[in-house]
Amino acid sequence: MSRALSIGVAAVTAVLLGVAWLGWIPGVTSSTITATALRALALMGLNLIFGVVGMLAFGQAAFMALPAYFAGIMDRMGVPLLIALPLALTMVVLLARAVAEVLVRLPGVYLAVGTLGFGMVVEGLARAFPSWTGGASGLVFEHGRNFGTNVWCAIAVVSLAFGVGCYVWYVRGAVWRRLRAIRHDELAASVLGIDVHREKAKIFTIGSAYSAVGGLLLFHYVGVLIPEDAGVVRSLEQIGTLLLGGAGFLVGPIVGAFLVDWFFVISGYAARYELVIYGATFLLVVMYAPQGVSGLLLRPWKRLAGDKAEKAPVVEIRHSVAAVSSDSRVSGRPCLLLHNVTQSFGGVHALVDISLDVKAGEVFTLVGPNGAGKTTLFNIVSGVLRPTSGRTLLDGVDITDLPVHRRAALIGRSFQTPRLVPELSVLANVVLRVDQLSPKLSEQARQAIALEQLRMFELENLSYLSVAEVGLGQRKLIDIARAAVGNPPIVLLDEPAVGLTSAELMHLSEMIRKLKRQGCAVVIVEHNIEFVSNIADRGIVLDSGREIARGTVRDIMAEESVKAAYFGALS
Amino acid sequence: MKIMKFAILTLLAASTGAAHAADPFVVGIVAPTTGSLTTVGLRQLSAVQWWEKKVNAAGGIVGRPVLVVHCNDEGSPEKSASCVRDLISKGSVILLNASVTGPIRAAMPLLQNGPVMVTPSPNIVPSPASYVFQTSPSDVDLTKSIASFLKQNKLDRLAMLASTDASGEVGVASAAEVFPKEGIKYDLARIDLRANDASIQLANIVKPEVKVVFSNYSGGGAAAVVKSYNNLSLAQPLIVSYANISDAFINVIKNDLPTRLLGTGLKAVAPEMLDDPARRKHVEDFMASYKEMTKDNVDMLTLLGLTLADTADAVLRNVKDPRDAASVRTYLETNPVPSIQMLRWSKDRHVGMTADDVSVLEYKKGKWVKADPVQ
Amino acid sequence: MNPLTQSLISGLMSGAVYALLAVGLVLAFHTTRVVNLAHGESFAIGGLVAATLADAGLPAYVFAPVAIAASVLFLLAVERFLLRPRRSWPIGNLILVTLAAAFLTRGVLQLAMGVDPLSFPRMFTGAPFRIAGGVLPPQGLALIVIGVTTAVAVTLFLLFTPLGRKLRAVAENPDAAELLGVNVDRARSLAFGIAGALGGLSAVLLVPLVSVDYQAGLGMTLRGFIAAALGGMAPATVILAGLGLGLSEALVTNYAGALAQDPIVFIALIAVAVWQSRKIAFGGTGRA
Amino acid sequence: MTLLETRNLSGGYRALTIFSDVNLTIEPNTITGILGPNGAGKTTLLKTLAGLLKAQSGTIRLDGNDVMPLSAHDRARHGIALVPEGRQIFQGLTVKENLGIPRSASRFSAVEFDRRFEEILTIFPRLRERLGQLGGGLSGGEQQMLAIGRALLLDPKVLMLDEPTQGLAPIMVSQVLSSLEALRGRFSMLIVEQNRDFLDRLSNSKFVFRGGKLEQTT
Repeated sequence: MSRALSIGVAAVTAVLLGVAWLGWIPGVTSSTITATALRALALMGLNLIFGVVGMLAFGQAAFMALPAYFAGIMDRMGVPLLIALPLALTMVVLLARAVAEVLVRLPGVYLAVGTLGFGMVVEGLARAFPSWTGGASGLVFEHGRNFGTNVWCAIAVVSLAFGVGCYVWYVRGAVWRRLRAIRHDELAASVLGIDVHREKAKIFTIGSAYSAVGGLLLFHYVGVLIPEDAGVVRSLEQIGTLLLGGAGFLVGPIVGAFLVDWFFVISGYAARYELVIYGATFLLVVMYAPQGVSGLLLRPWKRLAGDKAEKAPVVEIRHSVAAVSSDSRVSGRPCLLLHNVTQSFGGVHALVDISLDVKAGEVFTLVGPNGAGKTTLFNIVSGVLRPTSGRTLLDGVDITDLPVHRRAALIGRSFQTPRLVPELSVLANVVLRVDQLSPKLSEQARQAIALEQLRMFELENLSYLSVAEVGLGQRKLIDIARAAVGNPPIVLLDEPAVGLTSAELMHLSEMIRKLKRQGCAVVIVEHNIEFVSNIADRGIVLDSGREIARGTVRDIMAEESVKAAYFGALS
Repeated sequence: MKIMKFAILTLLAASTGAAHAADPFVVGIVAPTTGSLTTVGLRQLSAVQWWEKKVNAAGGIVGRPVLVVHCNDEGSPEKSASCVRDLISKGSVILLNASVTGPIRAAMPLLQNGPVMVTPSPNIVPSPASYVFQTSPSDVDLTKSIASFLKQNKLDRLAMLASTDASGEVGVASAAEVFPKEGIKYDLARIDLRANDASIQLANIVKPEVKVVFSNYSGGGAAAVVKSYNNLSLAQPLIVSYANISDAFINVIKNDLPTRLLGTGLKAVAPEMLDDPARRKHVEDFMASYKEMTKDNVDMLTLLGLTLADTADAVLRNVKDPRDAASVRTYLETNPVPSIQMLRWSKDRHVGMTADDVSVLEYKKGKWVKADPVQ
Repeated sequence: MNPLTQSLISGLMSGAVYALLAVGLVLAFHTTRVVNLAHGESFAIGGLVAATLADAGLPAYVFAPVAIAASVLFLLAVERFLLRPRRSWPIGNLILVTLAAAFLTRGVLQLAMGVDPLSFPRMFTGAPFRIAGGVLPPQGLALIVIGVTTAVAVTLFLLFTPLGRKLRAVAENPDAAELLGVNVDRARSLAFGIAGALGGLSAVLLVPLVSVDYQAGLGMTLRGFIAAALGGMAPATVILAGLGLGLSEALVTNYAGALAQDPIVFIALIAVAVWQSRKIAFGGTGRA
Repeated sequence: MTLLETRNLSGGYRALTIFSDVNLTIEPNTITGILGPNGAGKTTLLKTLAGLLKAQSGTIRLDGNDVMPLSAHDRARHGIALVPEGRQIFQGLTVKENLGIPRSASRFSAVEFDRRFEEILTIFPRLRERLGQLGGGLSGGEQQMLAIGRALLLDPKVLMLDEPTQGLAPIMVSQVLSSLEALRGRFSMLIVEQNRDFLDRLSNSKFVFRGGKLEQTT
């Protein structure tokens, strides 16, 4: 978000708050503001976890209730408030980190079940130990009564403002790009060098910290906490509130919390009809405003603001990506070595005893019919798969056990269908990889490097377009340019020529030659034989996971076994 | 003096523009009308609304109409607190709280300076220093009535089932307080609110030597207990709790009635048990008028709702300035309020009824009457 | 009485209901990719309709089919009017549409049916069966037998009939199925119709043993969802998952008490979810 | 008589028009090829003809009858079959189950269907070896054969193939080519390809897609 925009938002918020505090909005009093602000603060956590990263967390209410329970228990044990509150928060954050460690690896529905289960456990424990937690009758907090309505209102608004400030400060630039990438495509993100699980665990922890702070304050303000407050129904209500406000938007939690609180006050007379009105409103929102009320409100604004915020001035490049520098490379030195690699999936052999040696500065091709094991081999080299047996060496170092994201600096990989993040600009998609390679550089420097990369591959005129505006062929070239950021020792290209026009094919050949000159070893999987014969130096032919030929491209094309398995009668 | 007072009042009224002579008395009521406690909230709310209509039809109280403002707390403490704040800001002179334990407890701290809040929940037992008054007897009193019923029948053994919610929890505590003192041995099992079946619990606690079973489960799920009772073909009399003395509950279990269905209830549920003819008439009039107005039968919860309305009625009629919370409190602490039974509060006790107001009743031929002895 | 036997009986009864709900949920999930959060409302509708008709004096052979038909109509309407016009939407948004539908349904049921819990007479009456110290009422036996049989029958239908094969094809690739002459809309209606029938059936079988009110739906959706997720969203395994969930709840209640049920059962559930997801995470990233 | 005819057909996604004013005439038992780079609108045209996408304007006639009101599955029943890009095999169904999907929509009678089923297995013997295997376990070439075989069981009047050689090894390309050649003359085909050689060997008439317009070439 640009500075002007943040100032604008802050000003509008201040005016709205003032108007609300003065009681000019029917049904809104300072206590409404307090409750709304605290609830919005807690909701910001869910917004990070679910709205921004897309993790289905069904147990955030538990993270709101837990710190209040911890603080309440400590209070009963006589721990002073000023020690109990921070200690309770610390405990919850540590617990959230531990929960994240277990649950964040779970895919979609299982994460939902896991977090839902966590909420049920917390609710159940709160019920099961009434002597500590107040049980089903509720835990009473006395301390909150020491503050008057206006003091509480101030505490709530300041906390929320602080929460928003932290969010704006943290979720921008590299972090924003990373989170978008994870949300869109976890595999592509990890190949770019993002430690997806660690990032998700971090966001889960930070989000839960938001929930914890909001909950701790909210329950002290309310004065009573009952086990249901930790349960799944409350968690679902939170998701509903966030969606109403607009998931993924900075103001989504605030808008949602306000609308729900306000609706609750003004519908006081509706009695029996309340549920119907609520259900109908909710249905209308999800059907006709799937981006929530924030989406509706911000739509015209977004069109005005466009994506211009990203067009930062280009600074002169004094930095280069902190990967292996190309001068130290000697062409022809062995670079990638595979020793007797075998991969089997539940007894089915995808690769059998494959050994490879790819030298720096050469283009090496993997040839073979579909299902021969070429993509499996790519997955082993890039670390997506761990081979059943055999070793992978890169520049003499054994990387067999290195996770995907830690190989990313050494290995660039493009995909058969380019895996760019559609919500980001072309430039931002490239910066995404620079972020991982050179996290210490400034945002401007990273943008400059990415721009230089696009310029080198003659794609700079696309930089500020959104991915959706770029043709399929160009997307492939961008994906390849991105994979080659920082001249990694190895670049893996999966069917780069498929779907390219002849002009784009020429462009591609030029790109590959450039990579070669820079000392990268380029490994290509490709069916376009004409293209491969022109560009590749050596190769290996696979059939059903076994090597049937190797050598220079010319030699292997001529081999009889290859003809039979691959070319058939056509050649 | 009188003129002075009138002048001041008029001035006040003119300056605030709020207390015009025909302005209504605002009576706030918190009642869950959605969520899992809807049954509890709606019945009590309905009784209070019956009172509102009746009073206003008769020209209001001292010429002023009564305006009952309802706020739905959905059974959540957080919403209950906002409800109470909202109702206070709307100028409620007295608050009625027909919700349950947690939400009521969340509302209480907001009443440091009044207004008075009246609640029928037996689980609150408010501090005498507070502005909170409880109309019904406490859960301990209800448990005592069971103990004395057992003693009358020369029994010293009980099987008890309690849910995992707040009333179950309070019930377990009351049982631990009352039964050992009275020399009654009891086997206890808890049942989850979502349970489809209580036969595991019953199998664990109902032994041949146990002659009476008590289910302290107060929600709609209590039907599962009665039905499991039937599934296991148990023959012992079953005592159900306070909140289950209702047509709605009987309607759910009508196909599975146990051999003998008993329940702890206020004597007013069976008006013939009331000694005071004025109370009996009050209850019977209410039953008839309420049925005429709503087509519904009166049950325990509606009667408890009436205790709220009667308290508000007494305050509005007898306290000179009901907006003065302190004088309302003093009035309630010093004057008994005639309702379905007499509500007697004092400076030391904000609980309006005692164990003597409760009796074990029996469901016979479509009516709740005094329970017969157990062999 | 033998508490262990009784817990097994009780667990099987709950388990049969979970299995029925889970199979319906999975069926709808497979044909539309949508976890239908309004699924449990079919239970509430079936139960409330049956109770109302029974109260009006209608016999079981009338109210049971009508109640099931009401549940079927409800889910058909959800598919036809809420999901079908939005089939190009992202799945997440569609799930929320079903959640909103669940809320609205609850509100409508509250107005139409009142807030009091209702029930109706058992269809299977007579002396309860006594087995190894446990007691099983005929209605409970019917619940277990009919419930499990129906769930298994639906699974077999999916696996071994041409129509089931078409449903699976639609589940996997609706466009390709459409190109081969399969009416995808009709297939989805069929799936939702069956799901509704299973929801209504579980209500007709279970409610006489307990009660039902306007807000019973959400709880039923959750239970079905948990069983379905535990079973890996595959019809055959969710039946086992449902029965397992019911049995473990009952056994924990028996040996550790009702207060321990949620903590213990859900910790076990998290463990199973982690274990279940292992193979999926591996297979999932294995495909590049 | 003309089999399939479009008049001023335009199509695309929502507000976006991908191709416009396409006039295409397909005679019975001929093979028509359409060449064109990616993104030219070839796939969109085939999807529009098959009914997966709604046409924005213009008409489509099959045997002189307007097919515009028909949904995709109805068009499939009337003989317009599309083998989509990327094969779109049902990976979780066995080969046999995959081939059984068109059964009730097929224009063949039940007896005839079984006979044709056998014939498909003769044309693509590799499928016979894999009848019990899951579709997902097949190689790319085998999947292409399965996709074509499936569509043939509809008894198409016109078989549309979207990039049938994409991602296939040369040996597979030639196998697909020879099986299609063997089918020549039984029904019409409309093939969209980037592989010019492939089209040269098969088609009677060829078109090129440029900038959303269709032009005849030689």
